[in-house]
Parts: sequence; structure tokens; C-alpha cells
Amino acid sequence: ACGSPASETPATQAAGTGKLKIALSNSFIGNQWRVEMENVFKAACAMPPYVDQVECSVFNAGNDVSTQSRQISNLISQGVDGIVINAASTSGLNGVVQQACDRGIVVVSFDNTVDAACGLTVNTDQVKFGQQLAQFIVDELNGQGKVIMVTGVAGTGADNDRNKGAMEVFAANPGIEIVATYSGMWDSATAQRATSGQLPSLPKIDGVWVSGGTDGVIKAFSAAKRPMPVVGGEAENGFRKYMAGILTPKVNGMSIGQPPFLSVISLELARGVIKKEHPKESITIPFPVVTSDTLVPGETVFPDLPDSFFADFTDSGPNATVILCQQAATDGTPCPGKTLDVNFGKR
Amino acid sequence: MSTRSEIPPSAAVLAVRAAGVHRAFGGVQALRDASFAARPGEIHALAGENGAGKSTLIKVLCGLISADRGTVEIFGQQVRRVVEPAARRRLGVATAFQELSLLPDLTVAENLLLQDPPRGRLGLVRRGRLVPTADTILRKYGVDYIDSRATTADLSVAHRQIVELVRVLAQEPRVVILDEPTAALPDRQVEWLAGHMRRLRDAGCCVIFTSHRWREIEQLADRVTVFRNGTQVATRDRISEAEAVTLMSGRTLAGTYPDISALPVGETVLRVDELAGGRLRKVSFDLRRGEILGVGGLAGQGQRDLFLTLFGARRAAAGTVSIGGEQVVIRRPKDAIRVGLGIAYVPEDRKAEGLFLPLSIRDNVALATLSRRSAGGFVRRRAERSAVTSISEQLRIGGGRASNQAVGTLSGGNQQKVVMARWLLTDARILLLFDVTRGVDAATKHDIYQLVADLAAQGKAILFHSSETEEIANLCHRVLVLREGRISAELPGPVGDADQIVAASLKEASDA
Amino acid sequence: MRDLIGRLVPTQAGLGYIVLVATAAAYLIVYTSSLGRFPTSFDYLSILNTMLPLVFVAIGQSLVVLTGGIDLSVGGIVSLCVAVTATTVTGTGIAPFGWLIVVLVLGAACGAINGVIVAAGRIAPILATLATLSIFTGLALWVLPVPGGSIPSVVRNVLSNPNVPTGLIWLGVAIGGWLVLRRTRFGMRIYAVGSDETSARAVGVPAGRVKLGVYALSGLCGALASVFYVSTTTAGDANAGAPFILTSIASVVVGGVAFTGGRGSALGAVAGAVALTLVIDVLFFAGIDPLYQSLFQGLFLVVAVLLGTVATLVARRRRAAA
Amino acid sequence: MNAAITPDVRRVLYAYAVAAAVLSLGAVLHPGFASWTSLRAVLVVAAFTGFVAAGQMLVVLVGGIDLSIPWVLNGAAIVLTTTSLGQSSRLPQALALALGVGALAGFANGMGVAWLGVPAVVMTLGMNGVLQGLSLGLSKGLTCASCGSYAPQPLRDLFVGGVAGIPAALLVWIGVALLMTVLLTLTTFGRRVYAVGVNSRAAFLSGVGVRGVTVALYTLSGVFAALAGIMLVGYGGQPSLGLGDPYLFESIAAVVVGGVSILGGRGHYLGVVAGSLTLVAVTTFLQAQRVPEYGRLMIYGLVILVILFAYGRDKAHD
Ligand SMILES: Nc1ncnc2c1ncn2[C@@H]1O[C@H](COP(=O)(O)OP(=O)(O)OP(=O)(O)O)[C@@H](O)[C@H]1O
Ligand SMILES: Nc1ncnc2c1ncn2[C@@H]1O[C@H](COP(=O)(O)OP(=O)(O)OP(=O)(O)O)[C@@H](O)[C@H]1O
Ligand SMILES: O[C@@H]1[C@@H](O)[C@H](O)OC[C@H]1O
Ligand SMILES: [Mg+2]
Ligand SMILES: [Mg+2]
Repeated sequence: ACGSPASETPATQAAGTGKLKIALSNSFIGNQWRVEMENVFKAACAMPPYVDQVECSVFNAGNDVSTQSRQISNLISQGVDGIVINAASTSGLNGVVQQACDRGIVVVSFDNTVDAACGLTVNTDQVKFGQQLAQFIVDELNGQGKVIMVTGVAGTGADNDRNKGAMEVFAANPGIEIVATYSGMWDSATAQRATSGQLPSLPKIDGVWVSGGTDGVIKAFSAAKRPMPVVGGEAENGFRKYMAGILTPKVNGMSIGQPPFLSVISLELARGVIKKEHPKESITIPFPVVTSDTLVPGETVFPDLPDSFFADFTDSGPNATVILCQQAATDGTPCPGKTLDVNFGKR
Repeated sequence: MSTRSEIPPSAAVLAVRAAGVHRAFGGVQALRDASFAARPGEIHALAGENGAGKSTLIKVLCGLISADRGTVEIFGQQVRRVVEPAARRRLGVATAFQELSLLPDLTVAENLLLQDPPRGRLGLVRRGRLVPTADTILRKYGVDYIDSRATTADLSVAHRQIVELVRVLAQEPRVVILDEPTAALPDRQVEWLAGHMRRLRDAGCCVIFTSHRWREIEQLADRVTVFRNGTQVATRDRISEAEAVTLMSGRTLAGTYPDISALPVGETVLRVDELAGGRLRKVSFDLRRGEILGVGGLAGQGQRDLFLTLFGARRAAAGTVSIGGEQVVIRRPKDAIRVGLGIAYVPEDRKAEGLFLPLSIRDNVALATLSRRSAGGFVRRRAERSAVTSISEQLRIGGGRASNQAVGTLSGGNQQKVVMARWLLTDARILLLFDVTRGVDAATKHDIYQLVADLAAQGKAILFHSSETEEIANLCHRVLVLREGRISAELPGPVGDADQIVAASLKEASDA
Repeated sequence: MRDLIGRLVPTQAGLGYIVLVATAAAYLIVYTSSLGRFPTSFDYLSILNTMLPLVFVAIGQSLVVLTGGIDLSVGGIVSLCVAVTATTVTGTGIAPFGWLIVVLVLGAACGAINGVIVAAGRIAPILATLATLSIFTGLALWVLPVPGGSIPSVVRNVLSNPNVPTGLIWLGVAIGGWLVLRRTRFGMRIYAVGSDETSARAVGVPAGRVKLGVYALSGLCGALASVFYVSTTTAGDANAGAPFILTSIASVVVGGVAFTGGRGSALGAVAGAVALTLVIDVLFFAGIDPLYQSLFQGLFLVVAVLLGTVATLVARRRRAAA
Repeated sequence: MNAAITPDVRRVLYAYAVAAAVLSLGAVLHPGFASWTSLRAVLVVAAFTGFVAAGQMLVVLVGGIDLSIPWVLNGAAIVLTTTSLGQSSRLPQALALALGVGALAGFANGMGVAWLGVPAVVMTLGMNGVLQGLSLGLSKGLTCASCGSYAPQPLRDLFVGGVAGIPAALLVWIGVALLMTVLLTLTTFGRRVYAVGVNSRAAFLSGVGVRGVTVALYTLSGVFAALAGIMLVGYGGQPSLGLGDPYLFESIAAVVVGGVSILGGRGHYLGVVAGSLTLVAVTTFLQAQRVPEYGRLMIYGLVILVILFAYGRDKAHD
């Protein structure tokens, strides 16, 4: 009774404009990171070369897999050329992603990637993320000290990978004692409350490893008037303000963030693959790392922006994957007079 | 019928026997060492004041609750202490409970056939057969005026009671237990029920029933068992009312109804003009100071709507109400209670409409007059305590129990007094008493009659409705008879003889 | 005359169907005006496959709500059964189907635990299932700490084949199951318990067993939903169940099942679930700003139920007038 | 026999017994857990739960439920920072606006439930969606120009520092507890609340403005959720999206662990204080013991079950 799927698939290129249709399907807007991720995507779409080549659209699914699945199905019906996904569940969209692939749609997932083998992924190495932060703490403490781990949302791949990486490093250093592990839900407020509850019954803490919500953890230490430990955490601007001494007390730390511009790289990958400019290959990018010593105000920390802002909205340096301006991240406006050049050669 | 042939021929075997039964609810000892026995082929009345333990005994007999101690036998067969009613049913016991056990959201047909629906292949219920089957059952018991498709919640109380009774009768039980089956029935249906009870008795069944109307017990019962304080105090073939009252309450009563004819009636307080809404169709009358005005008629003729509309609990569709000569608009009970208007409504169904069972006597009594004893939104507790204490003493509530006692622990009669007390505190000029003696025992009823007369003597204007026409006949200065939402007759009182009112109620019916 | 009016005026129980029809019409309109053609079999099929898990959970939830209860633990049961399905249902031939049965038994058992706590433990359903929600979710995380697992394609082909509407069969089975259940004595008793538990007990309805039954059935429905969830998504996730808590409740109320129990039908809940699934598509094709989507979903919920209330009022007025 | 110990009071005492038991068990198994500093920290965290639970309790008392708490809280937090722009001079207006938003949302809930007859679950669930949509939409996903603002400094100093060494959250909580207790036990309003909760038909027939009381309670619930939102931004400095999510089920759990009947009409806020404390103490203790997330969830659920079995059971059916 059903026609063959191929006959229903509309032409690969949007007929009228000749532009590619690429949609971003995001699971939810529950934190600043997601907001920035969408903003830089929108900004990129309004900048050359995308502004001439691509017709973008953005959808949120409120963290409900079946909603996101419906939206992706509808995108298939709409006949888009590419779909860029941050998934509500790494496994929950396999079915519909497979259907998109079957219809010749290029699917790129990032951050919370999709398992489906046919899709491409753009991500950082989350295990390494955990390892590197842990290694920093170990090094700063000379392998001796008491450490807290503040984890993310249990049951997700990223949380698991980061924890795994950290545990490997800590386990290899017998001088490090983990005195508490609890979830901050990747949320500053939650992390702050949980830490406040824990601190009084904990001994002096030498190091803190945070998967997300870092500034909340530091605020809890500061409110409890506890000596500030070495902190390995995410890229919240608030955390970096402490690292830079803009907020007191100054914190000795390392900050690694999942880059929000993963969405832009995914956009470029989708565009390139559709246009047959790139091979069909997944991409792993390095994550931008800063320490208290390498922070540059206005570039990697922003005194005037909120604590919850993710400060790594752009890559930097000569090998940068992509360079974005601040307003792209804060409100999605295109960076003036700039052609975006996404460069994922350096891996 | 096949079930009946199983009844043992020898009447020596008791149909029901309970011995040494104890049952407590929290701190309340509802049954203490209670015994009871009833034979096949008799109608056995169970009498006693409110809270005497009749309903509790019945629930133990039919297996709805367990006894703390003691034994129960059905036809000589001892039954376990905790048994689901379904098991007793198989023994041939069927019960109509005091608080009806119909399911409000189900239709009449579903209620009648819930336990034994018509089934087809694969044992599945044939939903299409529910209504015809139920109609057949209803007709078999002479009830053709109830639509078996109707949702039970939409029926009048009387009709619900009838459905409940049909549900019991239709089981063709060997033991029929009816807990206050006539409390909500109009006289005509009481006769109907009496016919069925006698038929079952004559067929050798054991019929047990409770009632607070002595006339019914005298007319129907072959034997009477009297309960007091959870214990059986007597079982007799014949017993006079006076003796029964003494047995039940431990005190004797002088003449049942106070003489109201001597009470003076003053100027008009309430004037109702062409009031309509719900079942009411243009009702007009005056109510005067010191007057007890009866509202009678068959059940469901708009009496309830009249009371609720006057109290603002239901919207009037048309008509006007004047109090003290001034036209007033009463949108909500709150308006009615207001000092200027001073209307109070005492409902029939005290559990549903009057009481807050887990709350204290004080909270219950004080509720309608809270703002009169408050300062800046705060309750003036001392004033409240003294007001509640004095009214409680006046009405003899709870036999001196502390006023922070939860109302749920009181007996039915005392609960009714709590509701009365709340309304007396409002100092209302106009009292709407709707079937306030429903399910109240003889002694408390007597207290209430006296109270009503006293209130009238104090100058209150009282609108009085009762499902017992006799009360209306004896307690009212004047009687309005409602028929299909209209006043079909007005009789000067005290009428004295209930039959006159009944005749007036039916008059237009035969004319029409 | 009275009957005729009674039949014509929509009642709260008929609400689900009306809302469904309205939503479906809205879907067709926005779809065609946005894409310039009618929905294709792909659209219908993908709607069918995505909505099946919710349909099952909603059926289970409606049974519980009909008895006057509520089941918050469906979220946990779905998570747990998804985790177990994704980790255990493997192999070829008949073997995976054996495992599926195990999952169904597990779901029913979880539900039965709720039933025992509610019926024998006399704990308010919302609280009992709030506690077990936490427990079942914990178990799910323990079984499947990281999203993953898989499902054999034989199972997929039978349950939610992406190319053939096998889902229709299962939808039919679910609806048929309800129609049969409704015609059992147990089915009648569900309504009896929800209408007035004390009275139901008094006339001999074993209310405890009925409750145990509906919670177990709700658990079973949760397990069925999980199986379909894993089948459409091809893998598992220990957080998969969480969204079903509120969406199943929403389906039930949009479907016209009274929260006080005793009134409504599982079919209404099915209609509600389908309508809620379609609302997502309506918002999509209507081009609503994604940030405002929950605003419209919230309004949809309230307005749908409000319509039901108004319909009931009108019906009652007219009945009273007749 | 003391007549003053009603079943309700007994349940409050049970709630405190449970809180004490959890804390002592914690102290034994985890030295330092019951120290004053630790206790104080638990109290501060529990205060936030206590605020939302206060509102939840009020609606539960009349047999309702408030599922809109998460986004009322979140919305109020966003309103506070976006209207104050971090300036102390604007704090009073911002506070009034944030509380006003909570009151308005609660009022709308109350109107829907009391006047339109929408079931509380539906009305408040819908309201939660509406507020989420409005918060996200109007603030453009919290990226609007003023969305980066902080709570004004005085508010932050208050909540991070405290007054005379006592954390401000605790002081406010004591105030809320006093207010709730006075409101419910000493005022005519409180009497009416319990009457409506026990038997709303009888309350109506006794002249209680049932609808008015209901609307007032939902409005108060909105105000308490907004208050919690204000405290949370004062504490953390900035609002985040999803700030209120953890408080939905937790507020319900705190209410019942505190001995309030979910069927309405019974319970005291002092019990809810103990309930909030118990739940936070359990979570904190399990974290301190480094119990993994799955174990924590299971134990948390079991603890609630045990408490329900101890004193949260309905009356027997005979
Ligand atoms: N479920 C219950 N919980 C608490 N107390 C109860 C319960 N049922 C009955 N009681 C108490 O037990 C006693 C006996 O009550 P029961 O209903 O058996 O009296 P009754 O003789 O049927 O009275 P009435 O004539 O008013 O129906 C009363 O004090 C009553 O308050
Ligand atoms: N055939 C009958 N035999 C005995 N009683 C009857 C009969 N018909 C009616 N009654 C009684 O007379 C009263 C009025 O009857 P009827 O039901 O016709 O009035 P109604 O006002 O239309 O009530 P409803 O709308 O509730 O059916 C009821 O109390 C009913 O019990
Ligand atoms: O990867 C994470 C992303 O999914 C979340 O939304 O924000 C924090 C990031 O670390
Ligand atoms: Mg009785
Ligand atoms: Mg009638």
C-alpha cells in the first residue's frame, strides 16, 4: 500500500531558491550553552557563505524524545537537505535518523550525538575532557590531596564519558582521595545547593573536579568561607572570572568547555557533504582549554557578561576551527563584514 | 425459586445468629458483647437510638467489617471473621445499607447488574442486554417509573433508595437486611416496600430492618430487638412505644409533640413571590415571625430547590424574595447568613452538607459566625470558646465531651445537634429546617421538636420540611403542599393527621 | 426527546474524540498549506510509530485514573523496561520474543507492587507512585548507566516496521483489548471502584484486587510502551520514561477521563494521546517559534479541558431544560 | 490522655521524629554530619524546598495540587533580574514585580480551578507550559539585553552573607513558618481553609466563600514559588533556565512527609518544615556517603515509602 520511500523524497535542492535547506533540531533550551549554540548557528546562517547557500531553520523539542522524533519526521516531509541534531537521547532518535538517511538527507549530530551509524557526528572527546581536567588537578596538587567530583546528568553518554576519564586519572594516583561525589546536574544553581549541603561535613578540600555548574560550586565554597581548592571545570564565564581574579577569591583552575560552535561546524559539515565538498566523515575537534595563566579578558573571559555565559563560544589562535564574534553568541546577530571560514583540517 | 427451597424446613435453625460481638472504631466501642438472633420466616426489627450500634451490627452480619471478637452464624454455619460481602452473598445474605451503596457514575442498569451482568460467548458482558435486563428486573418489582439508563447520581434520593432496594430484592436472598430503608422514602413507597418484606417473610425468608419510625416497626415487625450502647437490651414479640423508648434511651418521654397552637404568630418576615428555578415553578407565600410553616408533598416536588434557592445555594430563575418588607438578592449562602438577612439552613444530609468530621466540635459550630467573633482577621478564641460552650450546654451536645473532640466521633443525634448549634449561633431570624430529623432516634427527635417550638416561641420564623409527614402535621402552624414545583394546597395547622397532607399531595395526581 | 438531546450534546467523555478530530483537521490544514500537498504515507506511518508508546502508557494511565488513582511511576516503569529491553532482548528467531515476554512480566510486576502499596498499604496513589517512580528510575539507571543497547530487527519488523504499518495492528490490538476488558466483570468493577470505593466494597466488589489489577495493567502497558519505544528508536536510555509522566496524564484528561474516577474511557485517552502527538506537528508546520511552543501546548491542554467542562455544563442545562 | 494531641499534631511530631532519626543516623555513619555548621547548611538548602512546599501545602489543604511551581519560580527569578538590571535602586520594584508575576500566575490557576472548574492537575500543568513558553519566548531563551543582569547586590549580600551570622534564607524561612502557622491556626481564613479542605460543599453552605478561598490559596502558592525564585537568584546571583524543575516532586514529597493529608483538610506547616528538612538531609547524607545516583534514587524512594507506611496511610476501609 505504501509507495516506495524514494519516490516520496522531494528533490535534494529547494526548488525555488536553489538554496540548501538545513535544519537544526535541538532537544531543549535548558541552559545558556544551548542558547549560545543556537545563537551561533543562527548567526552563521546569516553570514556568508551560508547566507547565500543555505536556508536554515531551528526547532526545540523540550527534551522529549518523541517530540524531537516528530520534528525530525516533519523535517523529512518538508524535504530538507540536511539535519543538524543535538539529541534528547543519544539512542532515542536512531529510528528516525535512519529514515532520514534512507531518504538521502545528510544528518549530522553533535554534543549529544545520535548512535545511528548512518549519521555523521561532530564532537569533542568527552573521555579526554574528564581526563585532562583530572590530570590538571593531580598535577597542581602534586598527586596528593582530597578531591570532590561534581558530576552531570546521570544516564547520559557525556556524563559517563567524562566521569570515566576522570576516574581513570584519579585511580592512577593513589595520593588522591575522592571524598565526595554528587551530581550538579550540569546546572550552577543545583551544583551550588548540593555543594553547600556537603561542605560542612567535609574535611579541607584540595581539588574540585566539575562536569558542569562550576561557578555554583565555587560560590558555595566562598559562601562557606572555605579555602579555595584547585578547580577543574567547564567554561562558564563565572568560573573564568574567578580564575582571572575578576571575582574574588582568585581561583587556580583549568577550564574546558564543550564548544557551543559545534553547531556551526555541524552546519558546515552538512553543507560540505551535501555539496560534495567534504568527504562523509565524522569529526572530532579539540576543545579549547584555558588555565588561570592563559586567560585573556575580552577573548576567553568577559567581565561584562553574565556568569552563566559559556565563554568558549569561539575558537582562537592560528589553528582555530572557527572564529566567531561575541554578539553572535549573545544574541545571534551575524559578525559584521565577516565570511565564516570553518576549518576542520587540524585534528 | 430454587434458592428458597434450600431453606431448612425447621424453624429451629436460626437464620442469623451473632454472639458476643465486640467492635470498636478508634476509641468508640460501637458494639460490646452484642448478641442477636433472627429466624427464617420473620420480619425482625432492630431498634435503638442513634449510635446504638445497629448499623455496625448489620455490617458485621453481612461481612463488610470484621468483629473484634465474637461469632456470626448464617443458617447455623459459622462464618469467618473477615469475609468479603460477596461470600455472604453466596450464603444468601443481601443488604441495603444506611448510606446507600449505589455507584453514582454508573447507570441504574449497571448498578443493578454489577455483580451478575448478562453475559454472552466467552463470558463477556453483553452491554446491549444491560438495559433490557434491568428493565425486566425493575418491572418485576413494580418499579416502572425509573429509567434504567439514567446515571444514578441524577436520581432523587427517594429513587436511589428504591434502586438500592430493588438491587437487594433481585438477589432473591434468604436473609434480607435493610438498614433504615424508609428514611428517605415517601409514604407510598413505604407501602410498596412493606409489601415486598411481607412477601419475603411469607416465603420463609428472614427479613431484618431498622427504623426510627415506631409506627413502621409496629406495623411490620414480628419481633423487635432493642439495642442500647452497643448491647442488646431486649428482644420481644410485642412492645409498646413507651416501653421501647425507655429501653432505648433509659428515660421516659412525655407527649411526643410540643403544643404549638398556643404560640403566637407575628408580622410577615419573609415574602416569596413567584419564585422559580430548578423544579420550582412560581411559588409564592409569606412566612411570619414565630411561625412554623410546613412544606410537604411527595418527595422530589421541588421542596429541596425551594430551600436551597431561599438560602442562595442555588440560583433563582425568576421571582423575588423580600425580608422585612425589603426586596433582597441572595446569591450565595454567605449573603443569606449576613446579619441583616439572618437566614439559616439546616440540611438533611448532615455528613455531606453539614459536618466537617475530622474537625472539632468548636470548629464545626463556630464556622458560620467566624467573622462575628474576630478582630482584624484573627479569631477571638476566648469569645469563641464561651459562645460554643454555652450553645453546647444549651443543646446538651456530646454529653459534656470536650469541644475539641472531633465531630466524627459523635453519634448521629449529637452530630445533628452540632449542625443545629452552628445555625443557632448565627441568631438567624429565619430558619430553613430541611428534614432535620432524618435518621435521628426518638429521644433526639423529641429534643429537636422541643427546640423547634422554643425557637418559634423566641420569634424565629421557621420553614420546616420533613420526609415524615406526621412531623409536618403536628409541628406546623400552616402547611404548604408542593406538587410539581407549585403549591397545590395550603392547609391550616396543626393538621394533626398526616393522612390529610398525604391526601392533598396526591390530589392533583388523581385529577390530572 | 430527552434521549436525542442526550446523544447529540457532547459530554466530557466524548471530549477526546472531538479534540482529536479538531487537531487532525488543524494538522491537515497547516500541513497542506505549508507544503502544498497532502500528508504522505510516510507522515502517517511516522506519526503512528512515534505515538504508539504514548498510546500504551495513556491506556494504562486511564485505567488507573478510572479507579480514582494516578500513576506517576509510569515514568520509572518505562525507563526500567526500556533499559531491560535494550540490554536483554537479543538474538535471532524466537528467542528475542521470549525476552519480550520477560519484559512484559517485569512491567506488570512493577505495576503490581504499586497496586499492593496502594490497595493493601492504603497509601494515596499519587504518593505511592511518587516513591516508586524514584525507585524504578534508580533501577533503570543501574541496568543501563549509559544510553545504548539494541533491538534485533526481527522484533522491529513485527512491532514498528518503518515501512509497513504494523503499528496499526498493535493499535488495533490495544483498542480491542480495551473493548474486551470493558466487557468483563473486572472492567465494570474498575468503574465501580472509581465511582465510589466504599459503596463498591459494600456491594461486594473486591476493590483491593481491582486496584491491584489496574496498577499491574498500567505497568504492563508501560512495558508494552517500552518495547515499542525501543523498537522505534532501536536502542535504550535510562531516562526515556520521564516525559511520559506528564504526557500520559495530559492524554488522559484531554481524553475526557474524569480525575475523580468512574467516568471516561481508555479510548478517549487513546484519542487524547494521538491529539497531543499531532499538536507537535501542528505547531511545527504552523511555524510557531520553538521558544513559544510550550505556551501553546499549555494553552491547548487547558482549552481542551475547558471545552469539555463547557460541553458538560451545556448538556446538563439542556437536560435540565428538557 | 492529653486531648491536645490530635492526630494532626501527632503527625507533625512523627515528622520531626523522622527528621531527627535521619540526622542522628547521618551523624553516626558520617561524623560531622550533625554538627551545627553542617546542620545549618542543610537548613539553608531545605529552606528553598520549604518555601515552595509552603505554597504546595496550601493548595493540597483544599485537595488541590500545583504543578506550575517550576516555571512560576523560574519566571519570577527571570523577572527579578531583568527588571532590576542589577541596580539596588530598582530592587523594590523588581521584587514587587517578581512577586506580582507569581501572584498573577497563581491567581489565574485559582480562577481556572475555582470558577471554570478545570481540574487542578490540568490547570496548573497548562500554566506551567504557558509560563515556560512566555519566559523562554519573551527573554529569547534568556538572551535578551537585560537577561544577563544579576540580582541587585543587597539581595545577594543578604543571601550569601546573612544577618548577624544567621543565613538570611533561614531567617526568611522562620518568618514563613510563623506566617503560615499564624495564618492557618489563628485566623478566620485558616479556619475556612480547613473547612473547605474537609468538606467544600458543607463549607459553602456555611457561608464560606469557597471559590474565594481557593483562589487566595493558589495565589499564595504562586507568591511562595516566586519567593523561592527570588531567594534562589539572590543566592546564586543569576537565574538559569530550569531553575525550578527540581522542586516539583520535591515539594509534594515534603508536604506529605510533613504529615499533610494529600486528600486535603489536614496538616500543619510545622510538619512540612520537618518534611523539607528530612528530604534534604537524606539527599545530602547519601551524597556524603558517595552512594551512586541509581542507589540514591532508590533509597530516596524507599525512605519516602517507609515514612508513608509509618504515618501517611489512609483510613482502613471498614
Ligand atoms: N466508621 C466509623 N468510624 C468511627 N466511628 C464509627 C464508625 N461507624 C460507627 N461509628 C460509631 O459507632 C457507634 C455506633 O454507630 P452505628 O452507626 O452502628 O449506630 P446506629 O445504631 O446505626 O445509629 P443510627 O441510628 O444513627 O444509624 C457510633 O458512636 C458511631 O459514631
Ligand atoms: N408508579 C408509581 N408507583 C409508586 N410511586 C410512584 C410511581 N410513579 C411515581 N411515583 C413516586 O412519585 C414521585 C414523583 O414521581 P416522578 O418520578 O414521576 O416525578 P418527577 O418529579 O418527574 O421525578 P424524576 O424526575 O426524579 O423522575 C416519586 O417520589 C416517585 O417515587
Ligand atoms: O555538553 C553539555 C551540553 O549538552 C549541555 O547542554 O550544556 C553543557 C555541556 O557541557
Ligand atoms: Mg445506622
Ligand atoms: Mg421525584
